[in-house]
Amino acid sequence: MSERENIKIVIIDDHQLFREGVKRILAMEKTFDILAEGSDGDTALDLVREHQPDVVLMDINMPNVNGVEATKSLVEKFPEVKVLILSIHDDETYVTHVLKTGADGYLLKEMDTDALIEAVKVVADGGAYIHPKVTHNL
Amino acid sequence: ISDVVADAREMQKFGLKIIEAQEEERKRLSREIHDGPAQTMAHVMLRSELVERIYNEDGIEAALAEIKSLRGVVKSSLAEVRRIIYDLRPMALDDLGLVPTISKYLKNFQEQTGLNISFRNIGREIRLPSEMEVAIFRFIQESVQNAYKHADPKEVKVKIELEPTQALAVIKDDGKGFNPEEKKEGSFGLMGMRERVNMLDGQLTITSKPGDGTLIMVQIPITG
Amino acid sequence: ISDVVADAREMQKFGLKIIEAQEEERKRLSREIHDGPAQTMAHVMLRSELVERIYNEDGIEAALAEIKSLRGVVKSSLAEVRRIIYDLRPMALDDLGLVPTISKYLKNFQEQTGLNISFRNIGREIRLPSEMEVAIFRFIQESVQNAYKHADPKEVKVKIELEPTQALAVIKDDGKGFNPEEKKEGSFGLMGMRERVNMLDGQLTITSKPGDGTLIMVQIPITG
Ligand SMILES: Nc1ncnc2c1ncn2[C@@H]1O[C@H](COP(=O)(O)OP(=O)(O)OP(=O)(O)O)[C@@H](O)[C@H]1O
Ligand SMILES: Nc1ncnc2c1ncn2[C@@H]1O[C@H](COP(=O)(O)OP(=O)(O)OP(=O)(O)O)[C@@H](O)[C@H]1O
Ligand SMILES: [K+]
Ligand SMILES: [Mg+2]
Ligand SMILES: [Mg+2]
Ligand SMILES: [Mg+2]
Repeated sequence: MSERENIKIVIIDDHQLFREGVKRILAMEKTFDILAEGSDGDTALDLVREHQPDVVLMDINMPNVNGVEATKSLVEKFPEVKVLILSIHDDETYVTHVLKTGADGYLLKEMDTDALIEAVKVVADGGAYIHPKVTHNL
Repeated sequence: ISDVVADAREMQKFGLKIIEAQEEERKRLSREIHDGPAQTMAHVMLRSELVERIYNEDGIEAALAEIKSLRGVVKSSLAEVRRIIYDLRPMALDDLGLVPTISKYLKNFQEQTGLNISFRNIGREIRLPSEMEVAIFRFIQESVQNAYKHADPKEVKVKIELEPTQALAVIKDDGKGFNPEEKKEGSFGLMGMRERVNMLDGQLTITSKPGDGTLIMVQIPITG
Repeated sequence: ISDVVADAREMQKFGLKIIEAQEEERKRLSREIHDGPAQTMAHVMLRSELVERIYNEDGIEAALAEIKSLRGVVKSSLAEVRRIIYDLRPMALDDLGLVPTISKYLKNFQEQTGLNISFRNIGREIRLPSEMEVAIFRFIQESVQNAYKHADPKEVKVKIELEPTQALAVIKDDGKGFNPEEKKEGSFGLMGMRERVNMLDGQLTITSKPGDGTLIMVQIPITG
């Protein structure tokens, strides 16, 4: 692979424990930089404006503005930023909906560490990543 | 006649209010389970996978420490799940009966709210038909919640007396009091109590006056 | 007047029936969570304590295998938790709206029961006030459940049309049919639907005749 800059990441999830877990896994990857984290959809927009990340990891159910709405605004205002959804919902309804909204990937929260790292790389590269379990449901 | 019509209207509102309350409860519960136990389980799955990596990079001590910390997560999540179950309907009600369940409920409520509650069982510890036990439990729950929400009392006294032929529950507070004749728009707790008592052929007496505290008495005959 | 009183009696029974159903639901749920996720978590706690011992006795491979197996346990428990959440109230209803939620519900229902259901949305995919969305979802749920329980139809057709000024839902089956005038003791599904429609100032039309299938139409004006 050609020389490239590290992938800059922002994490949005209202579950603090879960954020910690994700951060620890991403931190093990030397080519990832975690710039910021937030706990609702409103904060997501502010953090993206401030940090200009490559990839936003986005939860769906959050207080105030949820991840679906936040994704909609993000895609509109920052089309170059990639959105990777991390959610509990394994229902294909959610997957189709957020992909239509403009998300680049969908991962279930019970993913394994390799899938998480892989997914971040794929969407950062402009690809789409969907959790194998939900692809099966689609 | 217009009284009858007004009552019918009230009943209709009551039915709808219960439907609404049920939908609200379902919504709250599904969110609570989603935000609590479901998140924790996903988190545990993710982190348990880390253990192998940590072992490879930092050795066995670090890996064992990780497992221990994960156990802590599961433990607090288990406590949360137990609370959800308990709030739904204390299983002790069916498993152990009214007296221990009420006693435990009031103790918890006192701890959480700081309300000063005393409880006495002056009858026997017999088992009643399930729908009676849950009705009496809900009366006491509603009454102490009312005392907490509306009365600002120094003390709440709860007394029950279970006899083979009747069940009696008395909830007394020395708080603000109110006028029980006055109907309050959008308040359905007392109305629900009244309906349930009617259904069980029992009697509900509310004695209260502004400034004079509140006494609620529920009496239910026990048949077969 | 006696009609009004009779209606009030019906409403009273209805309210009580809902209270009962709610208590039943709470009881069932608390048992379900207790026997499912809560047990699993307790089990995971216990077994994770053994990991260190397994490491000491059988080495790291065995310990890692134990953790992997534990992950499997948590995973299946998570699937169960998802089902519990969904059965309570699909979160998609609030997160994504009526059309995708109904579509998914009917697909699931068809898979589980073998009932042949078709679904068409002939309006737009707009969002309505939450209590309307949940009411329409429950209408469709009740109607297809009725078709499944009572009608033995070859086909059930579900259609909705959401417009800025009104919402319309039509459920049609080609099954046994029934006499909608006849009141059935202890049946509250249709009554609940009627009450909810009234509350929302809407209209419910039931067209059915023994031997002739059933058509249920719900129309709700959208205000605000
Ligand atoms: N112990 C009490 N002390 C003082 N006021 C009370 C007491 N219990 C009830 N009230 C008054 O009676 C009203 C009706 O009570 P009720 O339990 O029916 O409804 P609520 O508590 O207001 O609402 P909810 O439907 O949640 O129970 C209350 O709003 C309050 O003003
Ligand atoms: N689609 C249908 N086809 C044939 N009969 C029906 C249909 N829908 C309702 N019925 C008849 O109308 C009765 C009343 O229906 P309703 O939904 O009110 O009660 P239920 O389904 O019997 O009980 P529940 O209270 O659980 O809904 C049913 O018992 C059945 O006899
Ligand atoms: K989520
Ligand atoms: Mg969340
Ligand atoms: Mg009350
Ligand atoms: Mg029915």
